[in-house]
Amino acid sequence: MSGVPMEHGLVLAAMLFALGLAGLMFRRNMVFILMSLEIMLNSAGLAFIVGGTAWGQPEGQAMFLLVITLAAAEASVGLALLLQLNNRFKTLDTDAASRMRG
Amino acid sequence: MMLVWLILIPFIGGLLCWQFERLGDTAPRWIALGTMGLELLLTLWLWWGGDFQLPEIAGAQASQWVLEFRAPWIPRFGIDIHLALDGLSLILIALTGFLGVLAVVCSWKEIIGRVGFFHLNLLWILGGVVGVFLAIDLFLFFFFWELMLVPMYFLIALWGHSGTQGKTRIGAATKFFIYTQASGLLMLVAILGLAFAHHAATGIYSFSYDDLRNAPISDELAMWLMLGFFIAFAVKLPVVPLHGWLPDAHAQAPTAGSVDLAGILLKTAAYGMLRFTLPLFPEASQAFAPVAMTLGLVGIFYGALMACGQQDIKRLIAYTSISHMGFVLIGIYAGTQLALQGVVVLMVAHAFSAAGLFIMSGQIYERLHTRDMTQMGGLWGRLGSLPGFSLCFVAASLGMPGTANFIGEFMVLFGTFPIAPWVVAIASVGLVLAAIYSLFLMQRVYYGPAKSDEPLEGLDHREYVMLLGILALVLFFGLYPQPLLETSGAAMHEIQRLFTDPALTTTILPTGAS
Amino acid sequence: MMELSMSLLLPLTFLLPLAGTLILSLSNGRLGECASATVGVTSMGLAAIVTVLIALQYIAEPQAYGVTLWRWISVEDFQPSIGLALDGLSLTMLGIITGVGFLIHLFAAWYMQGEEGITRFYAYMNLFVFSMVLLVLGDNLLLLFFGWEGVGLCSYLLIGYYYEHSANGWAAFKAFIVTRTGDVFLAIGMFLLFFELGTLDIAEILRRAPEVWAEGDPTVELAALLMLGGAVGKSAQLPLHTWLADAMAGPTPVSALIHAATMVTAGVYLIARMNGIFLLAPDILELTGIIGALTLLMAGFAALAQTDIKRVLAYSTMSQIGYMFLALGAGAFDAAIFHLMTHAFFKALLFLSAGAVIVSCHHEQDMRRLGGLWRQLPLAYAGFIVGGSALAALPLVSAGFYSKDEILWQQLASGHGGLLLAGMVGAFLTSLYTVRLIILTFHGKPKSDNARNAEAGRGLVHGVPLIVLAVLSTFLGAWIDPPLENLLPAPAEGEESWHLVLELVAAGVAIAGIAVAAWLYLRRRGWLAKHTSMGWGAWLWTFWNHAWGIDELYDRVLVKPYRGLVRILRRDVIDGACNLFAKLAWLLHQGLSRTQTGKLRFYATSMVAGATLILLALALMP
Amino acid sequence: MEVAFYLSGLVAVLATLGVITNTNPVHALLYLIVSLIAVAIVFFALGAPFAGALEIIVYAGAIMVLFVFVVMMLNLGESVVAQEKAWLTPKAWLGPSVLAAVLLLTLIATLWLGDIGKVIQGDTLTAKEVGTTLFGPWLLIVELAAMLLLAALVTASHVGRVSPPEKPAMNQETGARKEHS
Repeated sequence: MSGVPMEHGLVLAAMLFALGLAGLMFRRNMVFILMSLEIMLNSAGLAFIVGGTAWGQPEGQAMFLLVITLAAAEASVGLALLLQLNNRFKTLDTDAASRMRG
Repeated sequence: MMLVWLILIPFIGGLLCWQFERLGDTAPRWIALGTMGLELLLTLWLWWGGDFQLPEIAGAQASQWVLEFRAPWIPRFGIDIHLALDGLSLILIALTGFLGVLAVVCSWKEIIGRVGFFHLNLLWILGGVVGVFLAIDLFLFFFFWELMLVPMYFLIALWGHSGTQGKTRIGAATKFFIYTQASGLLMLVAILGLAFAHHAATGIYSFSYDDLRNAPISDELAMWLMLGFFIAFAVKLPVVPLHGWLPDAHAQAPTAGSVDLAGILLKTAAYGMLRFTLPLFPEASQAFAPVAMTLGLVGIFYGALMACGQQDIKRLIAYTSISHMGFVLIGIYAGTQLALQGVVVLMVAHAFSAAGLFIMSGQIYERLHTRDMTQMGGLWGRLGSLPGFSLCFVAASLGMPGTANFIGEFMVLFGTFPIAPWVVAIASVGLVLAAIYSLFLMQRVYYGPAKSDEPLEGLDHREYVMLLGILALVLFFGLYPQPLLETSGAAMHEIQRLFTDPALTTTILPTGAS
Repeated sequence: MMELSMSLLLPLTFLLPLAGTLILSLSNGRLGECASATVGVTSMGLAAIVTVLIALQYIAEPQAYGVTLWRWISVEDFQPSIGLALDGLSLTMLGIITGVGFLIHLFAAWYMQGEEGITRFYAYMNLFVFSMVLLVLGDNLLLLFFGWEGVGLCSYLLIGYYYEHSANGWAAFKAFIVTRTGDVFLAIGMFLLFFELGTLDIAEILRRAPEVWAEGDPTVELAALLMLGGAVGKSAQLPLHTWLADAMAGPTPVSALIHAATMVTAGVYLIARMNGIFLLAPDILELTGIIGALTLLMAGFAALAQTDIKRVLAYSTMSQIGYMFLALGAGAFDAAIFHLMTHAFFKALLFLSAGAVIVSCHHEQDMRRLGGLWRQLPLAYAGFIVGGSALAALPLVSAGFYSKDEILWQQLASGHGGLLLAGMVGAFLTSLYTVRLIILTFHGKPKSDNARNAEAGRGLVHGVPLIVLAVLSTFLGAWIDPPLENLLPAPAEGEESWHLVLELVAAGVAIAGIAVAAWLYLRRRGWLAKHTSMGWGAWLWTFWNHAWGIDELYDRVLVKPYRGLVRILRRDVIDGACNLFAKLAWLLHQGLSRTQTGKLRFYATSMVAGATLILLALALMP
Repeated sequence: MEVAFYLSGLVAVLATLGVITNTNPVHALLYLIVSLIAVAIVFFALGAPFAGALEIIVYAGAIMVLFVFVVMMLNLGESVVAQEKAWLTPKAWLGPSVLAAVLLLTLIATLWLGDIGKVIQGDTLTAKEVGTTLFGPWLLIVELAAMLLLAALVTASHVGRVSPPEKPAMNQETGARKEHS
């Protein structure tokens, strides 16, 4: 078996990223938006790993570690905001908080 | 060193007036009057002392300046405080001094609120204008050019009258500022373009007039740079498409503001053309002359047509100055010695007649508290000797012989005839229109049935002396304009020699008698 | 010594009226009615005396005198100076201006009694005489133009003297604008002459012109045409004549001085003075004759159908100046100036008598309400009779006969048959309307109480001018032959026998005219009234009353479009165009602010769209 | 090694699809966890055991548990499902999905055209090497990552504090707004 060509890995990451992106765009519920965000972050991590292993460099995985820390930090702050959103606007719909209209 | 003092006096005077406001309202007025009086005396003393005959045997580059002052400012870019005085700038500085005195005297009773700050603004405008007339370094010229706008903005915005038909004075002041600022930036681009072109050719940065004058630039670039300068001066002149700011600024400005605005600020534009646009880009200006003359003609007719349709007296006078400046534009781009001398006389004459008319409208406003001509009418017998004076100024504005306007206009027309006979023929039809709008003013304000016969007080001593002074000057230069002609003769010859340099073969216009 | 005194006397002629004006205007209101009248009249009197002294000296040794006061402007070769030149022609004009002017000023003292603003009146009158003297004595065209415009301004001020009624103001406005259009033609002519000949000095121009141009050269034709335009504007000839009738809104002495004796003759003086140029342009001279003929016929018919005394006299002035243009057209410059002089006398007399009638009848000017005044106002009646006879060129006894006959003879001598015929018809019309004027005003029954209790003016100030002018209007006036020897080009010669025949024919026409008019207006007034009130007669009468409708034509063709244009542009259309940029910026702002919806998803989508676009661009970039 | 890769890749994509299209938040969450685990398997397949472990422990374990807590705390019951159905109109998801598809195509196109030609043989990169790089040249970055986590901790604790119901901030606003209008 000749191994997995790098493009396939990257294509997989791209597909995951695109799906996360689509999820982010057409969802109004804050929870789903955060989930899609996680997916996108994860696909980015995947891309790093594929790159790292393809070139045989450990930096890929080191970078993945950072992606994970970022994802963790982002998720926690996101969820905290979600709680506030729910508390103030009594709903999880992001469109409700649109007082910054032009 | 004298030139630096000429600029500093108004600035210092302005600061003094501002500080002495605490001593009550009259102190700043006397200080302002004293400052401008000193400035005028200094200039007249210079005029008396200096001889203005250009040494005819100007061999190499005999310095054409009568007085010069040079001090390094930003050596890195070759910018230095380079002030120089010649016949043309001397006349205009004397004019600035005189109109400064007039502006202070005519706003003696009119300005009551924040008198100190008003006089600060007034004197700083005059300081900026004197700076413009003296600066020979292009960067310094631009510096003063921008400096004189800001106080004018405050003058209109803070002490202006309420607007007619809803145009507020803030709107007018902002419009004035945007127009002049935008065009000023165009000029800055042109100056920098010129400096860089010079640097590219000679490797040294320099903004001085003489270096940039013989900077080798391609014709096509010269045309663009010339346009940059021309548009900046065309806005201030004002030339018709870009004239929108003048009527609004005049209608809302206080009398002193209008006197300054019409008297001097318009002349800075004409001075700029004579000093910078023509000598710096002779071939481009030559090629541009037919367009400029057509713009002048459009200005004359459009100004006249607009003036006849106005209700507000100050707007009418504003449009008349647009029409007069059309003649100036034609004279400048005719390029003959006679036309250029005519331009100088016309500038001075228009300054006096416009100042006179504005002071008159200010005095009518003080008595009738309105500028709307439909409410005036039949004022002839009710205002003492003011109608007599305004008749003389109206005669001056329609170019009645015996007044300096006639001398200026006819010298311009005589000078332009060899260059462009058709332009002169059409421009002289403008003389009829000048008669129409001037007599319109007399007809609507002074003749006709009196609206009410409650007595209005005549001219008090201050106003009488002021108007008599202006009238005397208008008539003196109308009958004996020789002092003006001799002083500006050398400067104009310099410009005329450049403009119709025999070396320039590609002249579009058949330059007949020089 | 003679030279010195002349160089002193000449400037005095215009300095005196100027001094009068300055005194009156700077006194602003402190001078009473009588004081200002005395100042005004004495300044004119002194000027008249100075003119007499100058005349005596000139007759002693008739040669051209010149004095240059100072160089007005000197730029390269443009060197006009304030210089006065006296020769026979300008002496004659000077004599008329100061002589007749003085008499009119005297009469005005009586006429303007009780009017407010007498100081202003005399200040303007003196200023007018000052400008007219400068016009006549100026040795270069620029100074002539100075006087030319000054005269126009003063006529504006004096016509608009009664400024309370805005109609008078607008009449003055119209007069100034129409004359100003004429001045513009003159100005362009001056530019052309200076450009071609390099000088503005009149003597110099006349000397250089033949060298530079051959006869009939298009440039000299153009210059002559432009100067003719200026003359036509000022002398109220056909194209630019509409202002003279309305100029009667001013006080009558003003009409006498300005619109009879002096200003309107400025055009004739200009053409006579620049005869050298006109001789080089023969068909322009021809055109002058034709304009004169057309104007005299048009004005003659118009005068027949006027009801206001002063308008009749205004149209008669227009037609008499038409005669002068006729003379100039035939190259008879002497005859034109001679007629100018006699016309000044009898027309001033007629206007002053009219003034006397108007004041006596409490400012009643309409002939339909006057009548039967010859018993109450004997002096005015005498003035009208003598003036009218001179105007109608009553043979042998009146001055008008000699001068008009000379003009008609010159037409015959120079072979202008058509113009001669026009002159004859004109003469007939003139006598017709003159007799009509006298009969309607003085004979028949007084038709209004104003006319009934008219009290005659008394006092020397009222009487002397009328008597002096009456004397000058008779054959005694014709004896004063103006000192024009070998100054102006010689007129054409015809054999003497024809001259005698022409004189008889002209006399016959005049007498016939008078007889027909007397018969019509004394006997057949009913027939006349019937005919002018129905059908084509009424239409013709109103057509002539409105001076052939030219004024309405100008109004519709020029004035209305101008006012329309002004109204369209009132709101500063071009400035509006510049304001469009401001509106554009505002619209852009409006559009962009709509993109801030506040919805998170919208922002996310726009970000993604942006990213995709960039990626696409990168991918597709070659 | 390839089979594991392709298989788990497929599972990951399907699970993500499930996440996006699902209306019930809890089901979506579970799909998400499945997707994360599938990705972890991919990591193992590619020979990055350390990353795979991390993924499972931190990502799937900690973050997803966090999500579950929050979803449970807000007890998003059936009402949310109904609401989601209402919001998921075709008009809502058609536009974004087209956009995402275009983005995907461009990415794939650029990948496909670029001839990278690298092939992953599957030889593992041990945690030791990753550790040496982490605490070797990347020491500073690791410290920063720690700082980031600390900051996130502080923010989350402050922002997440649900203020007691009796003084809800909302009517203060509405009160304030009443005066304004």
